[in-house]
Amino acid sequence: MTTTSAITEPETTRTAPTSSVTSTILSFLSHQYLVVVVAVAFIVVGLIKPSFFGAGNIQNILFETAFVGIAACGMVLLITAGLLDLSVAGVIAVSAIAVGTVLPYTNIGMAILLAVVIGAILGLVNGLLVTYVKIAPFIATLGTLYLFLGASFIWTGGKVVTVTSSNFRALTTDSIGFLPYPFLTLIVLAVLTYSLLYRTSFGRTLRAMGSNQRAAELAGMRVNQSKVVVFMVAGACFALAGVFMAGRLSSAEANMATGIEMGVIAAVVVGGTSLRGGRGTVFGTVIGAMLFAVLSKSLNMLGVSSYWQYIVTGAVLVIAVAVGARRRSAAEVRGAG
Amino acid sequence: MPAMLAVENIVQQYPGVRALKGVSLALDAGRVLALVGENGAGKSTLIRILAGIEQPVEGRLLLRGESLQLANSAESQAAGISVVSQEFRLVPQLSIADNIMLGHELTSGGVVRAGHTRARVQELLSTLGLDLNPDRLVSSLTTGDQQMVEIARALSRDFDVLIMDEPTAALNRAEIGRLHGIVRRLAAQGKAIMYVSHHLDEVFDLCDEVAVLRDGSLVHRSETGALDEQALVEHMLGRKPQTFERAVDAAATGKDPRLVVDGLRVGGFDEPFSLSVGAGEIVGLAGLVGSGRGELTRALFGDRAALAGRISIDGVPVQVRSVHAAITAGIYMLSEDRKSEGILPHLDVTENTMVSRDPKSVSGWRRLVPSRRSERAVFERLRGELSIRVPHGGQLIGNLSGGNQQKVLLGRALQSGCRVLLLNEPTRGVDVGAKLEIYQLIRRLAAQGVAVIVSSSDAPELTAISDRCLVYLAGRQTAELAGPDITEDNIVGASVGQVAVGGTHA
Amino acid sequence: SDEATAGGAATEFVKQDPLVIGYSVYDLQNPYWQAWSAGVKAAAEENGATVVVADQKSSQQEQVSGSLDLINQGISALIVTPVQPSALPATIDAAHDAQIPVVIGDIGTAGDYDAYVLSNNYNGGEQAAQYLIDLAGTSTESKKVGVIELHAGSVVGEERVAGFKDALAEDTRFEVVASLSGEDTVDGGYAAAQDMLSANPDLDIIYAANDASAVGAQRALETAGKSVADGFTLIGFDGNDDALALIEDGLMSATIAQDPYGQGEAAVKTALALLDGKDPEFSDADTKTVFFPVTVVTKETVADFTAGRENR
Amino acid sequence: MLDTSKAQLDAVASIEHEREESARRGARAARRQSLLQKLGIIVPFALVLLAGIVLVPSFLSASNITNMLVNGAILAITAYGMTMVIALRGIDLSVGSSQAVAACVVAVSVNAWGLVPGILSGIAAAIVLGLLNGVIVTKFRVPAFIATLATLGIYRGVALLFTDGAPVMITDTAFRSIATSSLFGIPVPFILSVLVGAGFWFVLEKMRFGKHLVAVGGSPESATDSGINVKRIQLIAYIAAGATAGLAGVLLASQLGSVNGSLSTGLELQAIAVVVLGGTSMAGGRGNIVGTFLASLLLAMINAGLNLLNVPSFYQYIALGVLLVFALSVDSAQRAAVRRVFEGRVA
Ligand SMILES: Nc1ncnc2c1ncn2[C@@H]1O[C@H](COP(=O)(O)OP(=O)(O)OP(=O)(O)O)[C@@H](O)[C@H]1O
Ligand SMILES: Nc1ncnc2c1ncn2[C@@H]1O[C@H](COP(=O)(O)OP(=O)(O)OP(=O)(O)O)[C@@H](O)[C@H]1O
Ligand SMILES: O[C@@H]1[C@@H](O)[C@H](O)OC[C@H]1O
Ligand SMILES: [Mg+2]
Ligand SMILES: [Mg+2]
Repeated sequence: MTTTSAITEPETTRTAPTSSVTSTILSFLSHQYLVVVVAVAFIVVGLIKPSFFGAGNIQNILFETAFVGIAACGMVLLITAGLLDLSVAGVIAVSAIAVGTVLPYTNIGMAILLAVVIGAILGLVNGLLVTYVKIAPFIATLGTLYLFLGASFIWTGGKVVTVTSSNFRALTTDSIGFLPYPFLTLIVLAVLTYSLLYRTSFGRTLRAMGSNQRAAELAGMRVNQSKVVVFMVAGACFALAGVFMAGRLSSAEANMATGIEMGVIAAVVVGGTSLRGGRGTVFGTVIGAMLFAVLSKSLNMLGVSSYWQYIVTGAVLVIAVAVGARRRSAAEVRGAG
Repeated sequence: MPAMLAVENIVQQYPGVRALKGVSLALDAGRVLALVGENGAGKSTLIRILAGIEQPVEGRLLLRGESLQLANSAESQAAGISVVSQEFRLVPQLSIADNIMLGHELTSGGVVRAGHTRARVQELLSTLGLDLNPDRLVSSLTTGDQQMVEIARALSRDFDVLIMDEPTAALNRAEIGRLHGIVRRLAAQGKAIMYVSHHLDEVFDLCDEVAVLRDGSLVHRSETGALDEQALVEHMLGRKPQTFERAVDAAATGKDPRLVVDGLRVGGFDEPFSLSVGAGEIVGLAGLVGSGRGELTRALFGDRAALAGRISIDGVPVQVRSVHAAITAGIYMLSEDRKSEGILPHLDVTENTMVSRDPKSVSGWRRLVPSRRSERAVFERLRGELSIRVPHGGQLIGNLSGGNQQKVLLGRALQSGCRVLLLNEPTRGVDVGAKLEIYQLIRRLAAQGVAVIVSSSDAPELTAISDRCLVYLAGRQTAELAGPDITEDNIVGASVGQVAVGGTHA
Repeated sequence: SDEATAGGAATEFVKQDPLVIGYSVYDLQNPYWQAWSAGVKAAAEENGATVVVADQKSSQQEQVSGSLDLINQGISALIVTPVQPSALPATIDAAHDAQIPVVIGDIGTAGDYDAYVLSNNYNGGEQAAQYLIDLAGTSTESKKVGVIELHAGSVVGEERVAGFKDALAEDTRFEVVASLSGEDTVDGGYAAAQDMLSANPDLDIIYAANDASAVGAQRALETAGKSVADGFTLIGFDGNDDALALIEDGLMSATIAQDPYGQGEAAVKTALALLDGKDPEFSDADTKTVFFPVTVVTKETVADFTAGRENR
Repeated sequence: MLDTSKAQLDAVASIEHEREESARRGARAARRQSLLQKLGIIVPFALVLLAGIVLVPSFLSASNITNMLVNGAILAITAYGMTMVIALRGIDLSVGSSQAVAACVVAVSVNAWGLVPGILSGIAAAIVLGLLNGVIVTKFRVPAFIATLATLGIYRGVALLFTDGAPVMITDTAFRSIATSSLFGIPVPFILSVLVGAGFWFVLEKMRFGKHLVAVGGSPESATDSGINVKRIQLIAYIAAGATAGLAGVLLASQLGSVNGSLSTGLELQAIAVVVLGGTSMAGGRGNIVGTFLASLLLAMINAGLNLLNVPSFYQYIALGVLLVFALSVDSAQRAAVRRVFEGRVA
């Protein structure tokens, strides 16, 4: 406060930094909160069932985290921009089948590249439908989900494409220490996603249009263009997840990821990103993915019976978020409709 | 007898901001109290507390001497307090009638009585001089009309205390006159009224008393008669205001035309628009609701389809099929609708100012990956120039006071590096001190050769800054005023259809 | 599969104490698989072993990671009923690294498995067709047939339909006029049958690839005013209790009964044999298969069949 | 300076004229708004209907018409509640599971206590589940998406535990005939869906609750500041969603005569789809019951049509996808056209 601050007593200027620090700490904690939940769950289960701490199980958890997490990196961009994509399972199937089909003829690099390109192209389809045909993302991508699945079934004639290349399987399922490659990939991807969202003007456009599309347009931002691009980026992420899943299943087929979209969106939302757009937490998303993985592994390791697993999973979810919601409620955004 | 409504030692604290530092104030029945102060002084905060929207961290409320707890706005309304808030609380998807009666619908057995409601609303609207169809969706109203509906909404309840937060910010002179009439009548009926405005003439014209907030503290209170505008401004700013004399830039008007609009037809208006603005010239657009000022600027900015006509900049014809096309052609527009077409609530103030930043002003890859340091620096500069009151550049814009939000958006426009700048209601809700600084900035920008169009319902504003002033009436240009002819009376006269005879009027 | 035998021979299995058997099951929402795991539990109990179950919930991911969960908690033997057979190899390798034998239960196989308890789905389809042919006897009148498939991409579903269609193709009296997916569920079967009947009001026969969809189809017949009593033929697949009840009441013609419970028992016995280095008594040694026949159950045979089930 | 000068008097006098001008334009804009909202689904609906009649053999057969009406009706009833929830910016992912619970409870209790108590307890169960959703959303401030995603799992588990995973046959023939019988040749479920739909329409369009619901969905801040009890509105909407899912569950149970814990898996996507197809915006503030009703019938027509044509399941995926996209692209095309007309350009 320059001109006016001449007459304001310094108080405002003093309180500003200190309390803004506390507020940032608060909001930081409210995000960390989920980490605490995951950590506690992990330790408690481990104490009850020591084999839970075994490298095998930890890897198992990290694998699951990676598949959902990698896809969720794409999804968090979309949701931040006020968009949504339900066609995840379709994109994964098509691109994984593509990998499986071409692997015998090309090297792994090319195969993976192809998958990612295909993912981007399918994303392009979604983007065009939403942006220029102006179909609500929910319906447009629900439609393309069916389209892509149908395409996969027809392509494979409903048969399975087995992934024989042991190198490919190694590349997609091996680990450094107890950290599987897909998980390391997730870490890298998450960092990239964060930078894209908060360091680039593209990311700024995404957050702006998620926050107030009308205002973003009038500010001269390339809203339409960015919509299409973000769908393509997301498609590429889904495809990458598909590549790793194909490796783990050593096969690819239309049903390989059915229903995954809910898990992916859930990871994003549980991570603290609002479906209303404007803001996205990438770190939270990764933690969200991890929460679900830890949860499902815990229930199996504790031998919780199938039907009760449905109930416990839901209950834990509600409780975890409910407690978090109380803390976060302060950090609501004013003027956001 | 005790005051109708009183607050004692009210303190309100937001993260990073102490908005109210122990304010005590009383409203008496039958009197109109003006509450004035710089942007961010704490006026709306105090009002949000009286409306039950926020609860203070300290202090207490007294209604007729009885202490009063307000947990939510329902309780405030029940206590007989009715509020016109600065940011409209309208629901775009509902009709005018539904919005006005929202929360106190006329029903029988839960069913809304459409007939009664329409009649009731119709009557309210006509006292405000509005003949809008009550069934119209609010989303289709201009800002001006929305402001009137927001006012009608406050009047539709029965109340003892009426609190109006900048009710006239979006109104033109005729509407203001009518509103004042109503306020006087209500005061005569013994209502206690608090009236917030940055138009000091209103304060002296309408209000019995004036209270001045500065940086969260009450620094002055007296009968309006007891002081003059000069003194009042000094109380508000805590210093002498620098004066802004209108330097009629003879050169500017002479300069060759930068923007030329020829026969631009806009849907809903029978006559096409034609005008030309010279480089470095500031042209004002005046007119009542429905004048088409809004549509004209939107059409020039590619936001509303132009059905026919030519636009050229520096002699080069330009197609403005989209907003982006307009911007690449060197045109930029500031919308009059701060909330729904301006602010990006999830972004901090720095980012909000940078979203339209001129790409040419940053080097190659920095356009893709903006430098936070340079952006922070630029924002700090603007914050000084526009005296934006905000604890730090990382503050979310939604947490700023209305006027400060307006300043941020203006800063955004200044960053656009455009050749033609279209400003709709540029100083809506901005305090007197900052207003002058903003006029200086606009002038400086013009001096750099930018062609500026200022569309405003605030006649004094137009007289203050425009080199030339075009007055519209239902899409027809009724007058072109220049130099000494640019007077409030001429503007108002022409905007209701009398051709101005020189400067000699009333 | 000869490389399977080799690998199988190479691995040394260890029987831990306490003796725990892991069962990774397709989906416990389905009565068929409930019966399967009931069989597994019963047989384990007899042999002083305990069972831990991981439900794949019809998810291929869960199949892999659920199986690993079992391996990761020190089981002695693993039984897997895979949603996706092709996804088995990785699991099997992991098990073998931990010296755990892997028995595949139904559906299909891949990789270096140690035993396969097979319910012959293709043959089941053939038997359904044969049942129709026998039923028709010498009559020459042609019959319209509707087929209700399992969900798109279901391995067993395709075998059951293929076996049925192939066998029926030879007899010119039968014409398959409709073939729709019943999504393995009652409501799916209902919708499919509903629409078949609207499209072909003169339909004579419906063959449903599992009992859930058959039960739905039966209800659709009722609604369309048709019934087995006056000459319509409705065949299911699985031998679930509710289907058997319908057959008893004469509302359904027949079901191709599998023996999920028995398969579960057999899977455990085989696993234990492998652990003890005894002969698993394969029906077919090269493919390491314990072969499980399927039988046609009709109104005539249903009583004995259910009785047979009770006595265990 | 704001003395009532001549100019101002004139201003006040001649302002009426300006108002007419602007009112004219505004009224036109208002018409455009509502037209765009209502029109939505009708055109694709008509097109698909026409295609069905022309291309699909026995599309108009009595049995097929009945099937489409009944299946459409059952989906529509579920979707009514969903329409309300989405209109106030919420979502209910648990409808499928709630419906399963309701269906199972109905089955068991009809067998135990007979028709009426059975039906009542079934719907009651669903209402409780809806209430629980509402409480989690309003009291514990859990985002609707997560809250109902969680209860989607919980309720599914409850349904499976309640039936022990086994199918439940319904013996009561009176109950079994509800969904299959008709009044004056019109299937009972369809009549029900029309009545319930009319009820929801009335509440949304004509009652205070409806206005408040739109306010909460359209602008929560405004709603709260207007003294509306937002949480109460939300609670009621989630209860309604549970109730309609339950009612549909009862009809489903009656239709199938046999139920199990896995019933209606994945129903949430279908329900949301028809709501959005019907023109209710997921951004909240706009609920279109008529649209939901038509969209449900549209989906029923599509599914039946594809089956009647005996389209193999692989290709049904493609066809369904194309038709969904097509339906809404027609919608947006017509929006564009209408907009052009109003902006004075040639359509
Ligand atoms: N939710 C909030 N979080 C943080 N700071 C806030 C919040 N609301 C208001 N403020 C700060 O409190 C101060 C007072 O704001 P207020 O809106 O009362 O000012 P005002 O007097 O109404 O200004 P104007 O004339 O521009 O409307 C401002 O500095 C503003 O930034
Ligand atoms: N996009 C639109 N949709 C619906 N109605 C509109 C639209 N644009 C303008 N109108 C109507 O046309 C009338 C004139 O609008 P215009 O923008 O010209 O007013 P204005 O001169 O800008 O007044 P204000 O100063 O209040 O903004 C308004 O009353 C409004 O109701
Ligand atoms: O019969 C079983 C069927 O019911 C299930 O859906 O898939 C596996 C089959 O063995
Ligand atoms: Mg204010
Ligand atoms: Mg305007």
